[in-house]
Amino acid sequence: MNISLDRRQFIKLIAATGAIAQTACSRPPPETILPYVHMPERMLPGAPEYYATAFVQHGYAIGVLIESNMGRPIKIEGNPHHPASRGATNTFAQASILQLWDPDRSRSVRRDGIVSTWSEWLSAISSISVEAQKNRGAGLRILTGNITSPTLLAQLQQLKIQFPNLHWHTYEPLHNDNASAGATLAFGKPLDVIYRIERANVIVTLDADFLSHGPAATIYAREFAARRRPDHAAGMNRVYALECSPGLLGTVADHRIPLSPAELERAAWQLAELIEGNTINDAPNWLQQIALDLNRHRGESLIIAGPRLPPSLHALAHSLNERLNNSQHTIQYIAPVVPPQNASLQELVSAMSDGGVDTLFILNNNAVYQAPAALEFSAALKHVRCSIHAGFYVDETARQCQWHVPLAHTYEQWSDARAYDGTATIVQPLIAPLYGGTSPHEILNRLLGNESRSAYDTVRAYWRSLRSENFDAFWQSVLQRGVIADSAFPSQTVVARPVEKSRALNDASLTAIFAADPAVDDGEYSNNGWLQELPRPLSAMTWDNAALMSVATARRYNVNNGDIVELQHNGRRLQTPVWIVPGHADRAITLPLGYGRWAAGNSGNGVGFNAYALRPVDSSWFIDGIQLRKLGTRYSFALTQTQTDSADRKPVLHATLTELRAQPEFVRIDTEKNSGAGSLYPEYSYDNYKWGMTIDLSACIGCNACTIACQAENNIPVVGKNEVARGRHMHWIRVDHYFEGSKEDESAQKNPTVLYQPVPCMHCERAPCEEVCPVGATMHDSEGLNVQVYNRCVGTRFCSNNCPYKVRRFNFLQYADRERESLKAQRNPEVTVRQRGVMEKCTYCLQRITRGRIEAEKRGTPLRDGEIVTACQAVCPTQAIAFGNLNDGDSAVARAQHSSRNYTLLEELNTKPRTTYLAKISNPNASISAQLSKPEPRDA
Amino acid sequence: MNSRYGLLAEFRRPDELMNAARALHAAGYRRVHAYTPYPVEELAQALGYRGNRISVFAFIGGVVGGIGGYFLQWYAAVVDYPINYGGRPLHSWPAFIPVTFELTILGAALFTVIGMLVLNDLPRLHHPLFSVKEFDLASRNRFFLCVENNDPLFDNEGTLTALEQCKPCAVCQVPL
Amino acid sequence: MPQVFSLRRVLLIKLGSLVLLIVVAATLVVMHWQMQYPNAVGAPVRQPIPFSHKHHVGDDGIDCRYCHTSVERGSSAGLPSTQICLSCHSQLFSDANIFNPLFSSMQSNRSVVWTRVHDLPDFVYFDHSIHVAKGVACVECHGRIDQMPLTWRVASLDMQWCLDCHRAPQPHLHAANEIFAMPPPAVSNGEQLSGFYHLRSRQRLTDCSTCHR
Amino acid sequence: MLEQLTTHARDAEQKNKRWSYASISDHIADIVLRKNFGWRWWLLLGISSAGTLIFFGAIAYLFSVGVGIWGIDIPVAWGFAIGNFVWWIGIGHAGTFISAVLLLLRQRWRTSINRFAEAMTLFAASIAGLFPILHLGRPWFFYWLLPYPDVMNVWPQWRSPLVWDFFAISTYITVSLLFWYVGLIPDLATLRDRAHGTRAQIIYGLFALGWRGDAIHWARFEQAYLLLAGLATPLVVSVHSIVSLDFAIGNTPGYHSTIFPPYFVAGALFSGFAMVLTLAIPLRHYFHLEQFITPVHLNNAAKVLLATGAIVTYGYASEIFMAFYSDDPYERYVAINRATGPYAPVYWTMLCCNVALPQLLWFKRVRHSIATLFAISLVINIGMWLERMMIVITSLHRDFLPSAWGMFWPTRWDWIIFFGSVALFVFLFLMFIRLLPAISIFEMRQLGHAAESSQ
Repeated sequence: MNISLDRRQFIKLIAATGAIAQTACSRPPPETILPYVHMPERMLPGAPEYYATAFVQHGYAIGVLIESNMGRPIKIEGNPHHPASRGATNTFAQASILQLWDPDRSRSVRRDGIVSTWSEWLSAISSISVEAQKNRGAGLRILTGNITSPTLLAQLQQLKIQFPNLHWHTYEPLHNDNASAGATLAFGKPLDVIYRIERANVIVTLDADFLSHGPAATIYAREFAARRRPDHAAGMNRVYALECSPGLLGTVADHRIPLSPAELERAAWQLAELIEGNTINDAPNWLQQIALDLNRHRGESLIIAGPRLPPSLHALAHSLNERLNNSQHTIQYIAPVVPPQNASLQELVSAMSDGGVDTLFILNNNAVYQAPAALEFSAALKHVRCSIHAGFYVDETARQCQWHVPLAHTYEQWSDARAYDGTATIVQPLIAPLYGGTSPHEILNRLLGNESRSAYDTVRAYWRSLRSENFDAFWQSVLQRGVIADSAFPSQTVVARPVEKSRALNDASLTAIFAADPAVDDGEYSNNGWLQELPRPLSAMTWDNAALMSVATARRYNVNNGDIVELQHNGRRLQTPVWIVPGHADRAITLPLGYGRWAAGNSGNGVGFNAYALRPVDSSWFIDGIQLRKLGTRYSFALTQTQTDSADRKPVLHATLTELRAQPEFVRIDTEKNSGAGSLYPEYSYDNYKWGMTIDLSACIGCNACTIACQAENNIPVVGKNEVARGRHMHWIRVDHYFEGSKEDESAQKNPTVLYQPVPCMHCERAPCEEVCPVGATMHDSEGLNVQVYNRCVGTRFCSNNCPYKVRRFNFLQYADRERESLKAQRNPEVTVRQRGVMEKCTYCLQRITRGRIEAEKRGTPLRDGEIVTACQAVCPTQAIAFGNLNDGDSAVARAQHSSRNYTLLEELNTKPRTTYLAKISNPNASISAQLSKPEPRDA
Repeated sequence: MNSRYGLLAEFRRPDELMNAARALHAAGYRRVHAYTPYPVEELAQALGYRGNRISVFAFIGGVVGGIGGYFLQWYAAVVDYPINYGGRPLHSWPAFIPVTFELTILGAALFTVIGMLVLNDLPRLHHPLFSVKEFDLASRNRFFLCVENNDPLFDNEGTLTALEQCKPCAVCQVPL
Repeated sequence: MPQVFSLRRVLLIKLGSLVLLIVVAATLVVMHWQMQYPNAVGAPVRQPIPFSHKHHVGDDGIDCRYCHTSVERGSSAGLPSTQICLSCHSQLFSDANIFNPLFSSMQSNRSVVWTRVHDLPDFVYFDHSIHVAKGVACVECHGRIDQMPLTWRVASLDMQWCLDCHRAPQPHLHAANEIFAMPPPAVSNGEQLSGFYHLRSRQRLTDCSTCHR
Repeated sequence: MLEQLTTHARDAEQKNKRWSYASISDHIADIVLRKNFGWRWWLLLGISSAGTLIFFGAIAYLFSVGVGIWGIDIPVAWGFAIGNFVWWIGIGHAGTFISAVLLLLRQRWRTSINRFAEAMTLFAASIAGLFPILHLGRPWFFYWLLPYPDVMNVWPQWRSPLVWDFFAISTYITVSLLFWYVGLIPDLATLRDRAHGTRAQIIYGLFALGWRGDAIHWARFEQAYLLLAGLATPLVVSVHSIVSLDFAIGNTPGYHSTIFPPYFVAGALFSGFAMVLTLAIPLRHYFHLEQFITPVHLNNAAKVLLATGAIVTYGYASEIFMAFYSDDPYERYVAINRATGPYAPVYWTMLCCNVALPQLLWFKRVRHSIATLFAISLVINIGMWLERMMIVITSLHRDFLPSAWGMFWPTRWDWIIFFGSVALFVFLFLMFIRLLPAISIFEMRQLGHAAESSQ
């Protein structure tokens, strides 16, 4: 490596043994340089380049720009031109870069579990193809997940034409079937819904957390947050969240009503009645108020039904939006982006067990793990003569199949994909496949008999067929822009027919709700250390899932956090630890999917419990009448935040809109007693640049995207569950959450106000950390950055003790992986990889500032506002983070810090932070009491 | 020419030694040394020892340590590499005091001990007196008086009788 | 009692302590040597091809940028690709077998493995382009490269050396058109130049964050 | 109190009168020079050296793996290492206090205990000095705390209390060493002259520097010794004050308090004298030094314990008072949290050990019952250790932002290294009493002479 490292090792040796004389033997070996043989065009060694492509999740695309340094993709940024991104991304997109470099990815073709060769595989598939040509695809079936790729769909279409007897099944554990069924109920045909959140003044959600789930979550979050800012031209929106299982939306909504599924269904129908103007005597006050509010905002309100709800409620939502004259204003309908599926998993399983399947292609799908246990997919799979799995990992399904073929990662292959609104993007490779691997396009090509047609040719050919005239120009532009212009689906004008009332859900003593996990989604990301270590919202839990339940439910079953319980539902059992979430609906428990995997990889194996074990055959979202038994054994979680009570210290200042109007300067009330505290120290002048950051707590939805973006940008190591449990997680920016209301307050426990607060380094001008460092490893630079010099740090940890915000992180052990090559290659070469024993912390992305400054110096003009964007700022879906030069009066951050909502954390300590906060403003309905009383179900 | 270091008289009690010392000093002997198992008050003075140069050493040491220490900090923090640590002034003199103080003490202490050794011209492992058989009692319970050869007044018989008059329990030659 | 320390013993003891001193000193010297660079200042570094800057720069007068293509734009000056070398040497001296590594590289499409002459620790982020843009001539760090038959290091490259210039850059500045001259004429108007290049304050130039991240 | 002490000192001398210079020298010197040292000593030595080996083994492991083997985390980034450091350095205060301050105060009774008290100081301080280095994340760079001209051109950061520590501790160790060694020179001469084997003669002789007991040397010796005492006195006070600043300078609630310096110094003497008793009682019993270390000494030491204990108690009280009087929510919370939080047991045990039990020392009977004294001294040692941990850990684990609150649980390595350091201390002390006179011989002679001439 480098000199100093050897020096360190050398001196370490002395320190360890004290045998000075003996160790003096050899100097560090000389380093080598390997220049290119053929220098690529316009390539600048060491300078990052950005390529537009797409991150594909459940088939849907989010347009991204991937930063590549010396040919190594290292960081994901959102594509500003892409409708599903507009520059932001979600946690999964950020972590996908680690998935690309994951050393556990599949590296070779396998036959019956034994490493085989590509040539063998090719001969195998060609014989399959020949076979299929003969019997026109009889006994040949394909299982995939959602597919939006126009090229792939075209190829499948082609297959069906060539092989009429072929069957194509799709399975998504986090399916949206209810919604499309609901649309069919309402409109007679399946349709996708696009919400115009930013246009809505009143939003009522029925178990719909549109901030965290769905292909448009990122963009919805942005539109939502825009209307959460009191200074928005159209004013603040008001959100009523009726939810069965706590999600991000509920925590930032103005009114949050936890309801069990059955209660929610009843409330929905009652709401319908009330909107009609009928009076219901047993309807709770809040419901009547919501109805009034909705009627008051006809054409500018919005009712959203969540994917878990039965079709009837989706249909109801459609008709209510119709009734409220919202359609085409706040809601639009387009043809389904994922074409209605041909056949379901259940049909496949029955076909397999009848022996009706000779050959099964499983393309990028892990049905063996993700299918409901009740379906007994793997048992049925044994009846298939020839099963072929193509995927990134040798996962559960790969191990059950006869053939496993490694797929190249999305960032290693040519393809295309559509976004939630139909906008298509060309997926282009950033790097040659690290571990070999083919693509679904090529597999289908081989099946179709046109042997060696590459994915690249296939994708190009498809688009050429659409845009023949000057195709190459078109191709260049779409590759550069990352979006295919006006490929979005046109909005359709449809009329929802009214639906007759029906009950789909029945009251139960305990209902289980299946949920997508905020960290590992449906299990696809189980092996991703960044995501596993990302604190789950509302629990700050890492490396685990748990049965989430309300305080009351826990009391009813006399269980506490960490108690292991056994859940039982017609014969199937599941053992899981309990976690209590204040504000969870009573009579319901949430079971996050995606854990308890046994073939995920080193990081993901055996983490958490597998909720698919309880899922019913039709993969429905609710099961009622579940039995819960306390086993008496305990389980310990690894949390990044153990204290959720702010202990009356008011770290998050907040007020309602009316309070703000009455007293714009309200943040001063809490701080005036200490603000302007005098100081004996001289004022240092920062006359060139003066970096600062402001975080708008009204906009923050607690999604943790900033945390993981920072981790990706700054080479922050993963430490594992045990270290997290010891309080040694390394995140430079953490998202604190507080449950407002004391432990005693019953109603507060039932439904507390949740406050989020992202906490990066405050870059205090009077930094307490700097004063106490004995070796001066942390100091201020002339632009006011609180700098941490890793190579000077000796690790006294005094700075952390003296940091009132506790934002410093310490390498207690050698956390950064020094062995595995692929992980080394993934790291950002612009950021030092920290050694064991040094302190680290947020640097305001110093590497980005430096690069920007150097460029500005070279071109001779000062940096413009927005030219330097920190990783957390770039990723934030709600644009809650402003960063820039405080000396530039009209920079975004300077303007933000002049806002009346601007305040500094722990101002009384007079540390003069550069990072400040804008107080959180909510817009509750005055005529609903703060603590909502929820209706007691009739038949409970 | 002379292979003798001096004459050594041995006493049982400190006061006898004291008298002997006073007598010889009065008689004008100047190169007389007394050896005792513990410090006997006034004895050194009786043999003409004056002054307290060690405290001068200590003082110099203290001054060097103190001024040196403060200068070191000032130079490092203000002149050589001025860095803004937590918005504190470069010359934060109150923070410089502890180190200055410690270095003052350190300097003074070191100089004191060094001074003591230098003035006593120690270490001196080899010394003619150690050749005298009984001299090991000097560190136990006997008190010795030695008139050295190179004393101007020294002459064998005269000095011997002078010592005898002090009633030592023994007198012996100290070879070189 | 007999002397415990005969004069001989005393002598031995003195010699002994002297030896002890020497051992300690030696250890320190060894430690210091340990921490040294792999290749010493002024010592030519062995390379797969005995490349002579003296010949290329001194005799032929080839501009630095012809081979070190990214020196003005990128953080790294860039080492010439095999292609660039062959752009001349496919004709010139192409029969000399010292070029075998070059040809085999072109055939096998494998890089020529050169040995580093200037190696900074990984936690130091040096950027060629900004130094060149601010008037620091090649010669300031690389010395009279045009007189080096084999390449060696002229600068210690330790932090002190960097700081010397960052604290008082004026004497090391050169007119924009003389950056790549070998050697550039001596500078008299350093003050003017630092104004011309808009050099930042000494404070800015010696900030830790200027080189470390 | 002083008159009292002197009178006690006088009847101590009454006892000593029966001793002649010769017998004093012989008795003390022979302890060291005798061939066989008895199986108890060997047994203890065996145990302690085993412990010492484990200690160094643990350190090797620590250096090769990292401080992560301890229970420390964020927010509690300091744990046992710093606690042990403060505890040891505290113990290391009694010695110099006894030799220096009591010398200046002309407390003659100090004579028979100062030598081994100084040795204790030296060992404790050195072990203490070890811990700040052990606790570094990258201990092999500890020398960066020193100002020296280097190619990096960077200096220590002088505003950091850790730098002050570095100078304070090293100065303290150096001065204590000088003080101790200077006092030893005449006794080393005695050993040189009384030793039989040539090897012993040479070794003792080397360190005796050829001391001959020249009257003039004695005069300078006494001047130097007095000067050192004068220098050591402010030093003793400064060292633990500076150690206390490691905490008081910080803004952490529970650290940030002006009472710390006096409160720490008192605490140091408290634990120091406790340790003196813990060592003196077995020592006198085992080597039949009852004549030299008399009940009077123990009695006086006990009184010092009582006095310093009172100051420490005042420290606790004032902390609590200030927490509420200052109306600082964070300070107030720390006070409450200490008494009722997860670490409450530590807090209350500490109060029992340091406040409640020592009150027994008001009774003369307790002060004169050797066994009880020994027991109490042990309890106080434990109590003071708990106090250090209480200060270091409970203040950190819940500071300003509740979201960042955490816990500290010691790992087995925390314990191994702590007990290892105790073993090392015992080992060093055993070697000391084996090789050097545990009581200052020449001063005892002098005392005898003084007593004589006082007739």
